Amino acid sequence: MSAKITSYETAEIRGPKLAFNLTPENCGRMLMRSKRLLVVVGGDALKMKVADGVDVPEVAARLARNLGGTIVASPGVFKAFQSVSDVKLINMGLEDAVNRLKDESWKGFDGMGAYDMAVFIGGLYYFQSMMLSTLKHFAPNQKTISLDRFYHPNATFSLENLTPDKWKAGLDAMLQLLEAKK
Amino acid sequence: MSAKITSYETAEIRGPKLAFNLTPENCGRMLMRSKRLLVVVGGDALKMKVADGVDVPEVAARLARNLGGTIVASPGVFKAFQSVSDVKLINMGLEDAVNRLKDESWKGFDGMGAYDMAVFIGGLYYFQSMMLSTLKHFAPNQKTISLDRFYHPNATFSLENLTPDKWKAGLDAMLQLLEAKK
Amino acid sequence: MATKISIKELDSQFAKIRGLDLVIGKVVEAGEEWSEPVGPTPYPDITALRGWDQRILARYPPFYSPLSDFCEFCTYGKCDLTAGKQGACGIDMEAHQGKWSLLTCVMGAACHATHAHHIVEYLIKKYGEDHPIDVGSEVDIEAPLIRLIAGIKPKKLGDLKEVLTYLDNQVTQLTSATATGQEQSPIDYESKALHAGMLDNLALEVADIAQVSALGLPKGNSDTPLVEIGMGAIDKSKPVILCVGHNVAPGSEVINYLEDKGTYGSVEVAGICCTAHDLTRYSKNAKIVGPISRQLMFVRSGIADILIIDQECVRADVVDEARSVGTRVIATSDQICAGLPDLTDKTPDEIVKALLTDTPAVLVRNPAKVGEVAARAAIEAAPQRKSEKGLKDEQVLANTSRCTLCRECTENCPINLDIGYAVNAAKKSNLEPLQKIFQECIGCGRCDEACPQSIPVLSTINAASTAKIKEEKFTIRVGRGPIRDTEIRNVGRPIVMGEIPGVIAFVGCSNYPGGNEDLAKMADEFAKRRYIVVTSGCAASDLARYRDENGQTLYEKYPGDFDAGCIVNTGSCVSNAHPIGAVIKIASIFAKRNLRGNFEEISDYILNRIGAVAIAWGSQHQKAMAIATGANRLGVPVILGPQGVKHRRAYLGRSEDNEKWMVLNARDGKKVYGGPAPEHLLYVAETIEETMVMAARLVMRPNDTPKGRMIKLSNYINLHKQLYGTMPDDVQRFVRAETDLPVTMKDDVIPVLKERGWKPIEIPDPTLLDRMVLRRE
Amino acid sequence: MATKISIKELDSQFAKIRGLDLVIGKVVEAGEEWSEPVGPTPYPDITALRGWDQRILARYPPFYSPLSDFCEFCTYGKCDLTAGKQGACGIDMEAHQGKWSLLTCVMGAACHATHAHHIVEYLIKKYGEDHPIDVGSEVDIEAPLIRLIAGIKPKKLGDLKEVLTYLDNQVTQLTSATATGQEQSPIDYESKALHAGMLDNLALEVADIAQVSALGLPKGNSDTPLVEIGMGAIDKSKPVILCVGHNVAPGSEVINYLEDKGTYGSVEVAGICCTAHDLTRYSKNAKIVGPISRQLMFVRSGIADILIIDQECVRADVVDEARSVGTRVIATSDQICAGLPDLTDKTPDEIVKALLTDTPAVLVRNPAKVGEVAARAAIEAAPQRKSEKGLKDEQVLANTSRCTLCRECTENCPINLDIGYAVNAAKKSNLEPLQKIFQECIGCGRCDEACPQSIPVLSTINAASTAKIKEEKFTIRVGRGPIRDTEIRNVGRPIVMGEIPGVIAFVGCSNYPGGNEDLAKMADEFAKRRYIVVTSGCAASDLARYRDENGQTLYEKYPGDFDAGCIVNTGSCVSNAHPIGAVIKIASIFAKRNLRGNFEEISDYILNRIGAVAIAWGSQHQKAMAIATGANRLGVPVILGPQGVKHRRAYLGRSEDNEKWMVLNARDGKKVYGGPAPEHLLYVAETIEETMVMAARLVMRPNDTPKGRMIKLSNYINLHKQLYGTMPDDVQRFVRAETDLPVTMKDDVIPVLKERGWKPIEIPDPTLLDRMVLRRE
Ligand code: SF4
Ligand code: SF4
Ligand code: SF4
Ligand code: SF4
Ligand code: SF4
Ligand code: SF4
Ligand code: SF4
Ligand code: SF4
Repeated sequence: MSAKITSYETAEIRGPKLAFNLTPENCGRMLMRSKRLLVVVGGDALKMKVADGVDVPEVAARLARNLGGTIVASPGVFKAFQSVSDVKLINMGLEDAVNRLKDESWKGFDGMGAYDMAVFIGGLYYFQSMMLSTLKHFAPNQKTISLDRFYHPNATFSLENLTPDKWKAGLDAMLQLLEAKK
Repeated sequence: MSAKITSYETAEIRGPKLAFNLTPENCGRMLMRSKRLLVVVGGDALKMKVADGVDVPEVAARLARNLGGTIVASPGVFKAFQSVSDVKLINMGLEDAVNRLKDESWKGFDGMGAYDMAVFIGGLYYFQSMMLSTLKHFAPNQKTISLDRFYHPNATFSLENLTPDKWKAGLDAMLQLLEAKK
Repeated sequence: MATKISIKELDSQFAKIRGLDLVIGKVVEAGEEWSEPVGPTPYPDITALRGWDQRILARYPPFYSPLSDFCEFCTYGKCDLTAGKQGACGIDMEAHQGKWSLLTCVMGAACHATHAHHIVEYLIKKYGEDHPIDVGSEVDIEAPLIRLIAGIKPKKLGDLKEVLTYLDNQVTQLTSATATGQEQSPIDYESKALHAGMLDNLALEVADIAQVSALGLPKGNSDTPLVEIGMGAIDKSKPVILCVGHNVAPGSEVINYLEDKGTYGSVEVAGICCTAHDLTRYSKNAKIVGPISRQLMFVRSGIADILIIDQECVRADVVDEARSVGTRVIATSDQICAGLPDLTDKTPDEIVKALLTDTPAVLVRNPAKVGEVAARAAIEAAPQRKSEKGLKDEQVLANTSRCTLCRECTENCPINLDIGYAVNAAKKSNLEPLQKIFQECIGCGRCDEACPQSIPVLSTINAASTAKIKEEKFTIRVGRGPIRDTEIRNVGRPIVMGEIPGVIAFVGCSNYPGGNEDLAKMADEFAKRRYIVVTSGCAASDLARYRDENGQTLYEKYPGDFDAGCIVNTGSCVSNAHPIGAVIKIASIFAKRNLRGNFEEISDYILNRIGAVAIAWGSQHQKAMAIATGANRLGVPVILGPQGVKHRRAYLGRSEDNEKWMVLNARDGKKVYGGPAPEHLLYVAETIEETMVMAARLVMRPNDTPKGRMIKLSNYINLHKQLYGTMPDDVQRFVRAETDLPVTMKDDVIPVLKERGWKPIEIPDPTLLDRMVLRRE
Repeated sequence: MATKISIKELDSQFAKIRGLDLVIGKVVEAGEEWSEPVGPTPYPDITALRGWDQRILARYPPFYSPLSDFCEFCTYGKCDLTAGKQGACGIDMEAHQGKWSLLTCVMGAACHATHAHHIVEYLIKKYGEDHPIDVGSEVDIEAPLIRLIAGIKPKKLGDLKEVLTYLDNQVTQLTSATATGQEQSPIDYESKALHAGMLDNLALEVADIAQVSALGLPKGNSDTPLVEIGMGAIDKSKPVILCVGHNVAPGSEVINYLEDKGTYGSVEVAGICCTAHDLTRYSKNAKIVGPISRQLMFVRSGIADILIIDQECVRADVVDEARSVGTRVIATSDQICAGLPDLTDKTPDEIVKALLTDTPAVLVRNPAKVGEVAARAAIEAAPQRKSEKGLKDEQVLANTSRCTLCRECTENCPINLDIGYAVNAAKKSNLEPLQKIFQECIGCGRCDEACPQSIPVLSTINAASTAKIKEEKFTIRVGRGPIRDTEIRNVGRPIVMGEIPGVIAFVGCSNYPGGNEDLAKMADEFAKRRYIVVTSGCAASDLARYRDENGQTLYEKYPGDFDAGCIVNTGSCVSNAHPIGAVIKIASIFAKRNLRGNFEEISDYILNRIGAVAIAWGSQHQKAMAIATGANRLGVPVILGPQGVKHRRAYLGRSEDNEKWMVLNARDGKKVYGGPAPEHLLYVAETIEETMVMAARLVMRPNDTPKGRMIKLSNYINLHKQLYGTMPDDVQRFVRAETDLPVTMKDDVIPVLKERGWKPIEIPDPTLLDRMVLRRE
C-alpha cells in the first residue's frame, strides 16, 4: 500500500473518513446532479496556470455557467473573473466562505437555500485541506468535491493525485461532458 | 476507499509507512527466506482459540520448528508450550522482548546474531500495534510480520483484516506450504 | 503558630504604609526548631536533580511507543517523523516522544498542583492559616515529601502556601519546555518529566495532609469503617446527590448542610472517582457508586437528582447526559465551567429556583453555597424523579433489532470487547454475552458513538445487566490517609531485610481490560503471599467490587494495617502521597537518613533497598503517569497494565547487561555487581500473569539480606512456575550465594545455576552516589 | 523604594527568629502614591473575565480546522472524533479543538512567563531588587499591561516578582485545565485560551521593561541606529559568536566581556531570532543574521565559531548540525539542556579547554561565565576554522545527479515549494529554479529528511545561491522598545477619530510562503497609505531583508516614529508588549480611562474605538498564537497568514448577521447597529491580497468619526478595487451616513448603496458593557 493514494503532503494522514476518489468524468456526473452549486476558488488558482497549465478561473467559470453555480473567490484571484458577467460572483476569502458553508442553517449568498455541493479548486494545498477538515467535522452533511490536482482526503469526493497533463485533460473531459449533456 | 483496509481499530490511523498486505501464502514465502527467525507470541494467544478457533501456540510452534526459529512468550501463554521440546523457548514479556529487538547491536537470545525477521502473533491488538510502532520508528531495519487476524499498519508485512474462518484457513495453508517445501 | 505584625498606619520619613499585615509564616516556634540539617537540594529547580536522573536513565533508558507517526504541535507541521525523520523544527521521533512524556506528566502535575491550591485555599478560608497540620498522633513525620523535597516542616495550613508557589513556578517552567524550539534531548525531556512527577507527588501530599488536618479525615487508623460501594448500593428511594471529581469541598459542604438541618439520614450522598473516597473519609454515611468506569453508566441511569461536578476525571459529556435524564447539574470549579451560567453571586433561593425551573445546569463557585443549594434542590426535585428515568430495559433492548453486526462498535472499543457480537446475540434474546461484556466494560461510551444504526450500545449493555447492577453492592474500607510512624517502625526492618517480600501498591484508573476481577485476583494473590498491599483511587474502588469464593470482599478478608498480608486503602488519588511517603519514612525512621532537602540520597536508598512496587493496572489519565513517574524518580518501580502502553513511554533495564547493574559498595567504594534489581523502573505488562511475575521480580533489591532474598526468590520462583510453568530464565542473576536459596528449592535451582555458569558474589552496601561511599580502599 | 526590616535575632516569649529579612515591596513612596482607583479585576483569576470573553465569543465564535481526526491525549485513546463522534472521555471534536487552542496558548504563555522569570531574576541578581523601572523620560505609563491587569504600578525590578508569581499560578491552573476530564465547553476552553493570551502579553511586558530598565536598551527613541542584518553581513574574517534564542543575558555578557577586554571590535557577535534583536538593542555593533528561517542555513554554513543557544525557537537539531561543521556549542538555559554535560561549576579556563578539546558542546547555566568562555573560545577557535566548513558548493551540487524527481521533498515541504523540480533542474546545471526557491524557502530542512536519495536538499538550495547569500546584507532599525507617551498624545486623537486610518502591526515568525517580499510589500503599502506600521520579532527582521526599486530597505525609507507613514521596530517578541501597550495607552492618555485593574472597560474601548490590527503573516510558534489571542481579548483583531490555519482556530464574525453587530449606545443605553466593525477577531487569510483588504476592513470601528470613516473607507474601497477589481460587496455596511463617503468616491458608491437598500444610521457612542451606559432613556 502506498501512502501516495491517500494524500499529497506526506504527513497529511487522515481517516477514518476519507474522500472517495473519483475520476474527472465521475466528478462531472456527480456535479450534474447538483441543484445548488457553490464553486470555491482558492488563492493559488492563478499560479496553477503557470505551474500546471490549467486556467482555474476559466474552469470555475465554465462549471458555474453550465450548472448555474455561484463562484466565490478572494482578491487577486477574483480579478481574473472581471470579464465574466454571466455567472454570480462573490468576493470573499476562503475561511469566511467556509464559515458560512459550515452553518447548516445558512441560506446561501442569495438567501435561496443551502448549497447541495461545494466545489473546491485552486487552493493552497494545506489551507484547502484544513477548510475541508472544518466542513468534514462540523458540517458533515455539506458535500464537498475537490477538483485540485492532489487528492484531498478531507473532501467528500476528490480527484486522485494526478500529473499536470492528466489533470488538465481530465478537467477538459469533465467540462466537455457537462457541456455536452446540457 | 475504505478505512478498513488500513487498520482494525477505527482510530488506528497510521502512515505514511504502512505495512505491506500479504496473503497468508505470501507470508509463508516471505518467512521461508528468513535465516534467523523470532516468533513473538502475545498475551491474547490463548483467547484466540476460543474466539476464532485458531490454536496460536501450535501455529507458533510449527512455524518455529519448520524454520528453526526461537519463540518468546510471556506467562500464561508460555505454559501452552510446556509440551514443546524441539524448539528454543524464551520466557519474557513482549515489551522486554521488543526492547531487545529494537537494539540493532543485539545478538539475539542465543548470542548468535540479530533476527532477520520477527513474527508477531497472538497479541492484544492495541498493545501489539504499539510494539510494532516502536520497531517501525526506532529499528527501521528490523523486519516484522504480523500474522494476526487484523491488519497491523505498523508492521513491515501484515495480513489483512480477515474473518476467523479465513484466518484459520490462511494460516493452515501457510503452514502446509512451509512444511511441504521443507 | 505564626507571628503577625499589623501596621495600621505608618507615616515616616521614608515610607507611608497603610493597613499592612505581615504574617511571618516561617517563624519556628521556640524550643521546637527543626534541627535536621538542610540537604543539598531544598526546593530543587528543574535541573537540580538532573544528575540523579541521568544516573537512573542510563540504567533504565526511555523506551518509546509512538501513538502516531507525526507531530502536530506547531504550524510548521504536521511533520512526518517516521523512522528517524526530523520535523521542521529539527526534532526527531525520540525527542518528540520525550516531549509527550513531559507534557503528560506536566498535565498531571498541574492538575494536582491546582487541586492542592484549591483545597488549601478553601481550608485556609474556612479554618485559617494557623490551623495546625495534624495527621495523627502516631504520625510524627507528617509530610515526608514536603520535608524531602521542599526542605521545610509544615506546621500549619499557611505553611503550605510556599510549597504551592514553588509548584506553580516549576510547573510553568516545565510547561514552557514542551513548546516548540525548547528542550531537545530525550534524556533531558525525561529528566524534566521526572521532575514533573516529583512535583506531582509533592502536590498530592500538600492536598491530602491539608484535608486530613482540617476536615477530620481518618488519621492513619487501620480500622476505618467499611462503607457501601456499588451502583446497587444507592438507595433510590431517597433524594440522591451525586458528586463526581476530585475536590471534596462541595460534597463535604452538602453533608455539613444536611447534618445541620438534621436531614442527612434521609438524603443519599454518593460519589464517583476520588471525590467519592474523600466523602467517605469525611463521613462514613456517604457512599461510593464506583470508579470512573461507572460514571457514564450511573449518570445515564437518572437516579441522581443533583449531580455536582468539581474538577478532574469528569466526563466531558456528563452535563448533557445528566440533563437528558432530568438530573440537575451544579458545576463548582474554575477548571470545569462547562459553558454554564455563573450563579455564584445569586442567593441560594435564587439558585435553587433556577435549578428547578429554567436553568437545570449552573455554575456555582462557592462550596458552602453549593452545599445548601444541592441539598435543597435534591430534596425538592426527588419527588419529580421518575425512578430510572429514560427508557425501560425492554425498550432499550428493542434497539438491538437494528444491529447489522457491522462491528464498528468493537473496532471503536478501546479494549476491543466483542460488543458487536453481544448486541447481535441480544437481538435473538440471548443476553448472556452482553452480561459478560458488562463485567469487562470500562463504560467509556465509544461504542455508542460508533454505531451506524444509532444503537445506544452502552445503555444496551446496562439494560441487559439490570440484575447484575442491583447486585453491585459491596463494601470498601474507608481511606485511612497516612501510614503511621509506628507501623513503619514495625515493618521497616522486615521490609529492608526482605522478610516482608515487598510493598505492592495497586493504584490508577479503572480502564483495564479483563474487568476488576483481574485486579482483585492480583491483590488477593499478593496479600495471601504476605506482601503489604496498598491501594487508592479507582483501583481501591474496583478492588471492592469483587467477592471471593466465600462471598467476602477483599476489604472484609484482609485487615487494613500497613503490614504483611493486609490491604490498606489510603483513599483518593491524592492519598497516593502516603504509600510514597511510607517508603520515604522507612529510610528516615528505620534507616535514620536525613530527609530534609536530601532527595538523591533518599531515592538512592529506596532504589537499592526498599522492595516497593506499584501496579497501575489501569492508568488512563495523565495524572496516573505523573504519579508513576514521580515514584520512579524516588526509586520505586511501576508496572502499568496494557492500556498504559499508550502513555508512550517505559523505563526499561536490560537484565543481561551486567555493566548496567554495577553499584558502588558504600563500604569500600568499589564497583560491584548488584544484579538487575529492580530490573525496570516503568514496565508495561500485557497480561496479569506477566504483571504478577514482574512484580515479584521487581521487589528484589541489591541490599536484600540472604533471608530476605530467600523469601523474595521463593515467591518469584513459585509464581514463575505457577504462571509460566518453568524455572525463570534469569534466576541465576538473583542468587548471590547459596544462602539466598529457599531450602525447598535448592535441589531444583542448584543444577540450573551450574548449567548457567553461575558464580557467587558478595552482597554489597549498594549505592549509586559517589558521596555515599564511606571509605575508599 | 522598598522598606527593609532586618531582624538578626529575636528571642521573645512567642517566637524565635533568626536572620529574617522582611522586604516590604509594595510600600508606596510618600507623596507619590498611585491615586488611580482600583478597577474591578486586579490580578483576575481564570474566570474573572469570563463574562467579557463570552460577550466577544458570542460575536466572534471560534472556527475550528482540525489538523487530525483523532485525539491521542490519554490512554483511553486514540479516539476517532470525526464529524461529531465523542471520545472515550466524552469530549467531541469541537471541545477537543478548544483544548488544543488552550494548550497552544498556554505553551506560549508559559514560554514568556518563564522567559520573564529568567531575565528578571538575572537582572535582580546583577542590579538588585531596587533597580528602578525606567523605560524612558517620555514614558510615564511605564507598564500599561501591568497596570491594567495586575493593578499595580511597578517602580523597581523587585516589584515585578509578584506579577511573576501571579503568572505562574495562572499558567499552572490553565495547564491543569488541558488535562483529560477537565474543562468541557469550547467556549470555556476559549475563555481560558484568551486568559492565557492575556497572561502571555503581561509576561512580555514584564520581560521587556525589566531589560529596557536595567540593560540600557533604547527607551522609546524613534531614531535608533540602523544596524546590519543578513547572512552576508557577517564578517567571516573575525571570530564569530552566534546567539540563537530569546534571552539576551548570555549574549550581552559576551559583549560585556569583549568590551572589558577591548576586543569587541575584532569579534563578530551576531544573533538569530529574538536574541538577535535584543543584542542590537544592547549594542549597535551586534549584528542580526536573520529570522528563524536563517537558523539552519547559517549554522550549516559553519561560519560561527561558537554557537550560544538560550531558550525558545532553537532548532532541535542545532547542536548536531553545529558539531558536524565544527562549531562549538554552549547551551545556557534550564529550558534547553540538550543532553549536554553541565559545566556550570567549572572555571572558565576549564570550560574553554573542554570546548576546544574533547567536549565541543556544553551546558553552562551562568550568563557571565558564558560571556567569558564564549569570547575566549571563539578567539582561540577561529584560526582553526576552515572558512565555510564542510563541502564546497560544487561538491554539494554534484549530489543532485542522484535526483530521481520523485518529489518526496516537495510533498514534505510545509509550503510545498517545487523543490524536486528545482533539484532536478540543477542536475542539468540550471540553478535558477533553486535560486528562486531560496527566496521563498523557510529553511526548515524537512526536504532533507524526505529525500530517499539522501540529497541534502537545503544545502543544495544554499550552494546554488551563494551569490544571493553574499548579497543578503541589509539594514534594520534597532528595536526601540516602548512607544512614548508624547507620541500617544500626538496620535491618540487622529487614531480614535480615524484620521490616521489605523495601526498595523507586522508580527510573528518567518514561516510564510511567498518569502519575505510578500511581507515587505504589505508593510510598504500600508506605510505609503499613512497607516502607523509597527513590527517586531522575526517579522521585523524579514522586513529588513528587502530593497525597493531604489535599493532602499523599508527602514531606510520610512522614519521610525509611532506616527502615520512610519515604520516602528519595537524589537524582539517580548517587545510586542509595546504596540499592545500603545493601544492601552491611547485609552488612558487620550481618553483618560482608568487603567488600574480595569480590563473590561479598556478592552471595550479598544474594540469599539481604536483601529489597530496585527498581521502575523507567519505564526509558527505557540507563542505567536498566545500573543495574538491576548491581543484579541483586548479587542485587537489579528490576521494570520495561511500557515496560521494550522493553529486550528479562528474567531470569526458574520458581517450579515445584524443582531451580532448591535452595540449599546452609551449615551442612552439603547441597542443600536454598529456595523461589522471589526468584522473578525482572528482571521486566517490565504493570500497577501486578501490580507491587505482584510486589514483595511478590520481597522474600522463603530466609533469612527465621519472624517475618520471616510479615510478608512477610502483606503478600503481603493484597496478592494485594486486587488479584487470591484467595489466591496459589503460597502453599505460601513457607511453610516453620506458624510462617511470620500468625496471622490461618492458617484461610485451612492448608486451601489441605493441598489442595496442602504439606509443611514446614527453613529453611536459604542460599548458592549452595560455598566458603561451613562444614562438610560
Ligand atoms: S513541533 Fe516540530 S515536529 Fe512538531 S509540527 Fe512543529 S515543526 Fe513539526
Ligand atoms: S462502553 Fe464498554 S463496550 Fe463500549 S466501547 Fe467502552 S469499554 Fe467498549
Ligand atoms: S456498531 Fe451497531 S450495528 Fe454495528 S455491530 Fe455494533 S451494535 Fe451492531
Ligand atoms: S484513579 Fe484515574 S480515573 Fe480514577 S479518579 Fe484518579 S485519575 Fe481519575
Ligand atoms: S482525552 Fe478523550 S478523546 Fe482524547 S484520547 Fe483520551 S478519551 Fe480519547
Ligand atoms: S527547507 Fe525550504 S524547500 Fe526544504 S522543506 Fe523547508 S521550506 Fe521547503
Ligand atoms: S526527494 Fe530527492 S530524489 Fe526526490 S525529487 Fe526531491 S531531491 Fe530529487
Ligand atoms: S517571531 Fe516566531 S520564530 Fe521568530 S523568534 Fe519569535 S516566536 Fe520564534
